[in-house]
Amino acid sequence: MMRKSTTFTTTVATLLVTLALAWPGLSAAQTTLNVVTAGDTNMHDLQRTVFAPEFEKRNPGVKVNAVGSGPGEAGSRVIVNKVKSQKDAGVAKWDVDVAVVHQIVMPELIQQKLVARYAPEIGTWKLMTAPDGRNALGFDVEGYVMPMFHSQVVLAYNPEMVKAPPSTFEELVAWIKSNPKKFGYNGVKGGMSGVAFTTGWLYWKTGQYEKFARGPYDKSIEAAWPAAIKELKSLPVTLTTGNNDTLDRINRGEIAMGPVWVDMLIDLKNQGRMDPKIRMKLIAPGFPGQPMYLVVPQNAANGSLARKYVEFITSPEIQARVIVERNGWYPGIDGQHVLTHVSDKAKALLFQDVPPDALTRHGLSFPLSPYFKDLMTAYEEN
Amino acid sequence: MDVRVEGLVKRYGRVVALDGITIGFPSGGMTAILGPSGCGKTTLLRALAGFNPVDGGRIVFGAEDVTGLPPQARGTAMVFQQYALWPHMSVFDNVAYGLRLRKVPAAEVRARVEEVLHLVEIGQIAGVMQRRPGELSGGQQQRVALARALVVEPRVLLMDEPLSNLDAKVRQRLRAEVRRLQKRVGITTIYVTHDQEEALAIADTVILMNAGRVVQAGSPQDIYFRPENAFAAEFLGVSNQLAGTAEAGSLSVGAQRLPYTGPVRGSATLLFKATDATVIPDDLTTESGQALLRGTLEERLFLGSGYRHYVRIEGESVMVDGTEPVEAGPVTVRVPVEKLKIYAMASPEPVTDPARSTRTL
Amino acid sequence: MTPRLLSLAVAAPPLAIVVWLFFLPFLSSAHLSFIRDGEWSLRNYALVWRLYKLDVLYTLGVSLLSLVLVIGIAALVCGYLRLVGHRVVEFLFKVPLFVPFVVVGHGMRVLLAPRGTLNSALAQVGLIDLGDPPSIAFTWAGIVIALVWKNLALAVLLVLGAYRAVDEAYLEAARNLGASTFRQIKDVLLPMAAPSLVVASAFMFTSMLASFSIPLMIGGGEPPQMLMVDVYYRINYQDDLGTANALGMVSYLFAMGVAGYYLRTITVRPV
Amino acid sequence: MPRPHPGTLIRATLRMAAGVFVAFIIFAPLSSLVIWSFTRKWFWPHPFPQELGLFYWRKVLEGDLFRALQSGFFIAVIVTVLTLLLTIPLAYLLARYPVPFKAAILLVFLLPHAFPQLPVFVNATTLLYRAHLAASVSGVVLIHMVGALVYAVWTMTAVFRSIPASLEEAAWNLGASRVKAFFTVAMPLATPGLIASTLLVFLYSFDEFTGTLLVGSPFVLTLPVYMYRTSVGYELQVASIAALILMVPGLLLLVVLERYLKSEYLSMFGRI
Repeated sequence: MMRKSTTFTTTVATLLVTLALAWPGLSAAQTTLNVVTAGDTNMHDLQRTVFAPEFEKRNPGVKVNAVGSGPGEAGSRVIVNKVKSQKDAGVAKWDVDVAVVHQIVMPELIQQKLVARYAPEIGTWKLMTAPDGRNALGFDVEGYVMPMFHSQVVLAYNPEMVKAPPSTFEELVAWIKSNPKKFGYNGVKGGMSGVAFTTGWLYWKTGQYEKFARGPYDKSIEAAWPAAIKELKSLPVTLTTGNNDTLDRINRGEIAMGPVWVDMLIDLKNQGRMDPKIRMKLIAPGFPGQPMYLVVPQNAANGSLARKYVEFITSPEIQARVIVERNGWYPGIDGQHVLTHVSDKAKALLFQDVPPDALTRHGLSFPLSPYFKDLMTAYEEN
Repeated sequence: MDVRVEGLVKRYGRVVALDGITIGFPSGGMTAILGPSGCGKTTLLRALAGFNPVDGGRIVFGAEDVTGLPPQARGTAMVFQQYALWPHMSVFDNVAYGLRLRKVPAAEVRARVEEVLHLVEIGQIAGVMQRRPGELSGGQQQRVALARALVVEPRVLLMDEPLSNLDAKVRQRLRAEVRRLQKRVGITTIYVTHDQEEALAIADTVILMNAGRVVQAGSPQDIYFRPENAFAAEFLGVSNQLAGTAEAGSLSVGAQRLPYTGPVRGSATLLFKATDATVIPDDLTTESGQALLRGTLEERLFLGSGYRHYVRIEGESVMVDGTEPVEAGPVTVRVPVEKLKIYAMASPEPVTDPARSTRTL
Repeated sequence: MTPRLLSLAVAAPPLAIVVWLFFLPFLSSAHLSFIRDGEWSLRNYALVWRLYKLDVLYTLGVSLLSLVLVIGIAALVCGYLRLVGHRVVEFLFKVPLFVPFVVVGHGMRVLLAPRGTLNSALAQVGLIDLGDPPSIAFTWAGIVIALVWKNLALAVLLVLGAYRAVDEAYLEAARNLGASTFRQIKDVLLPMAAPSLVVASAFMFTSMLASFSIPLMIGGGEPPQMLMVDVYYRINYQDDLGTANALGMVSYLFAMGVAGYYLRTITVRPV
Repeated sequence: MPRPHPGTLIRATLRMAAGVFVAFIIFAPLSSLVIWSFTRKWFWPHPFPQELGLFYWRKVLEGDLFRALQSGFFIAVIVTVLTLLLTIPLAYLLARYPVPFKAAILLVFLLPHAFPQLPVFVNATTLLYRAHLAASVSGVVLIHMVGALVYAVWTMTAVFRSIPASLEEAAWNLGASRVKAFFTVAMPLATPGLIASTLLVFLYSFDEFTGTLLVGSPFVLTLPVYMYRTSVGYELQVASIAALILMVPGLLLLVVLERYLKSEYLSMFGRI
């Protein structure tokens, strides 16, 4: 007569026992290296499927727990909040060991003493020569970061729809006007490729690249922005929702051209998810690019292992084999140490659409962070 | 088991459900608590069972004060209005529940359940026992509920309108059976009902309640023939009510005057049963011992056993039953003086013994 | 332990969780909406007014339009189901109840994108030109369709329940006088079920106003945006809790009116 | 045999058409997911996938999706068990006894229904960070429990209220203690309703998106958040597979239990 309630009670009891047994397994503290990556899924997939297994093989007894914190700077923001909360709570050992973050959060990470000045301690420090390995958006980050790779915003286009790709902003504007809605970018909210496009537009319109990128900060030169932004917004373009959306719409032919990150485009092509005929071009005066930084939180639970992990990723061997050869990205350390390990075929692919000299001339930096913040609001208000 | 309540008070917020009730229930007898809905009769029953803690007074079973005891320690058994048979248990499990709680051995449980089901005359015991209550007819469910209460041999059997959910025919039959069964087992039984006919038929003692108080207690005959106030008279039987004014020597109903020598003065209520009056074609002759009221017969219904006449007297409609039909038109309603009861209006308490006061009219 | 204490002890843990993680955050939301650069000010609200007034109107518009469509369709469909009956259709309408919001967002996006499956299919029949396909996803229409699709199930369930509670005799009376199916819906079912319909509408309106994952996934990149998406971007891309909470307060304000009504109908029944 | 009235045939056809039309409306977005999940290659301007196959299904089963599914399932089970343990006694007391501040308690469990979750959860995340519970399974469980408790208290109170009190009184009356009566009478009768309510809580937690997105990152990943990330990351195949898997528990429930779920429970599912 009490069968139903017995079944119910038994089920609940069984569940409780299962939980009691499973809980420690879930939050077990082994020598686990927590690697948190901001950015799209491809970024943390790289950690999880390529770097982590290799590192585990070389360091027996270590388990790499690679997780993603979400796309775009929102992902970097999550990481900042996470370590900051542990600092505020006075926790001795923080659970983020290595983080891969965007430039924009570096000032906060350093000023709040959330990350360690670890880079000079590792073997690959000498091999890192790029200026944005020492300076991020006008902020001194020397020693706090190692670039994992460099990336660059370029125009991707469908050659069937764009017979003669533009090579300057002037040509681009003319093309947009004669092909309404066929150019797409993601505003400034949905990801950095749109921000980079807007920034490139303002560099072109104001001609003040040096001042914006090198400083010092001077709010008066922003006076030219509203008119430039209004002009940009009056163009017949399609607004997409994010970096990936722009790529997908190019892929699906909904738009013919748009600003994208080189690394993402190449990644998609490698995976067979991007139409192989899509090409890219870096136009004058140029677009900003930025590296992804490897940082080590101040009180990382496994600080020395974290340094070892960064050293591993920034080693010429891994940079050549994974970053350049496998992914087709620009290396994080000095190219001369890397390219010697890279096959000619990969080298050719790397510079197929964007030759090294174009990269030097038109690969720009993002503006100083105060300008950067003002730009976000200015874009929304105008 | 003699049951007594003394000064029992129960409040729900500002509503007083039991207003200091003191009354006894004779041992081994069947007592009906009768009253309109909301009079506090169910509250009293639930207080006896221990479901609702009371706000004052005592409840005594025999020599034991049970006021503070929880329901499971009182040794009462209740038959609920909706039977409250557990739908997830078979009839057997329902009836055996109380015995199992008392750790009665399984074999004995079986024997006693069968015995009690036999006692309540459920018929086809073997078949019925394995069924769920939902598969039984209303009358059968009623018998199971009774069996479930009786099987634990309670000190007091409580029945909360147990027959009100049955159709008229089954109700009539079960009424007789419940009474016979109660006489046979001899358990002190308290029976709540709002049906005056049922109360009169089934009980040894009837307690009439209104507004949280006992209005009148006594044998069914007492209650029926000698109601102590307008409420009691009105509640028992199909009664007619007329407003009047009493003064020394006369009683006026509208424009009509009746001789009156009773003690009531001022506004008064006249009550008489439809069966006690007769209607005759308009007749002005007075008769000793009969009160005569003139009116107009408006309508007549055939009831099978006789006729019911609707007569308008001074703007009020009254009913008068009779075996012969009377034609519409001016008529006189004749009520024997001892059947016409006069109460001071707005006073629930009888002014004097109503039976005597009407006789002196 | 007295029964009062016991019941409070039983109530304490779940209450603590809801108060800690819903009511305190709610209050801190109100508090932070008035804080800018560490001091009290109305600048967050000024910014909301400057940047987001169109978004507020847009959110209200999209929610209202979706609500009207949902209730309108449900009123008719349920009338059909109540009067004529169609087991298959009735079952089908329950499906979206069990499809999570994120899945609806993604499914609709795949279906309604300019080169999504719907347009591909239509192009096959020659109805549209894939060279310049109409876009439903990434516009207000996409959000409305997704919200209607998801909420229709709930609306059908609630409205059908209310219709079923209408006594058959009233309908027979109407039929007896020659009312068509439509007239029976319009003249009998709808007016008699109106109270339940109003409660259902109030409820669905707030949930549409507060919808987050659907507009996040199917909304376009251009302004105006649904309010919750604005809140999310303010926090995740601009780290601006003040403005985000001011936007949140605006959304509470709209919800509050509806909640008041909902509460009244709930508490009128004795609890 | 009399010939059918011509109207009958037309009506039958119309009924069929109505069924097909509604089926199309309901299944169009879902079938697109199925198509995408089996698509290996599909570039514009091809109207159909160029290459179909199980490639992505194999890929996700060894990847993060499986991990997200596992942890999401695990979290949903914990949330369900804890919610049941906390809610059943409370709901029973609320349904049966004059609990002090009853109206206020019920109000606390009602109001969260009416207000937008996102801005509240944003602030709740800050509180969880302060309590050092963010980005942990415990934090996600807690944020899920806010919603789960709100649903469970109301449905379970309704369940207990629907059982006539006299059934338990009959048991007390026959000598059963309150606890004994609860387990032999109230619980068995409440079980169907409690099961419905339990499934609701499980599905709520399994499908929860907003709270998990805010609180779980970066260490706790559940299927809805994973699906969202892959969807905005334009991994359409992976997202579609995740979406299909995400639908399985709900649809299973609908098909198996449709007849038993009363509309008041069903209506709760729509609010997830």
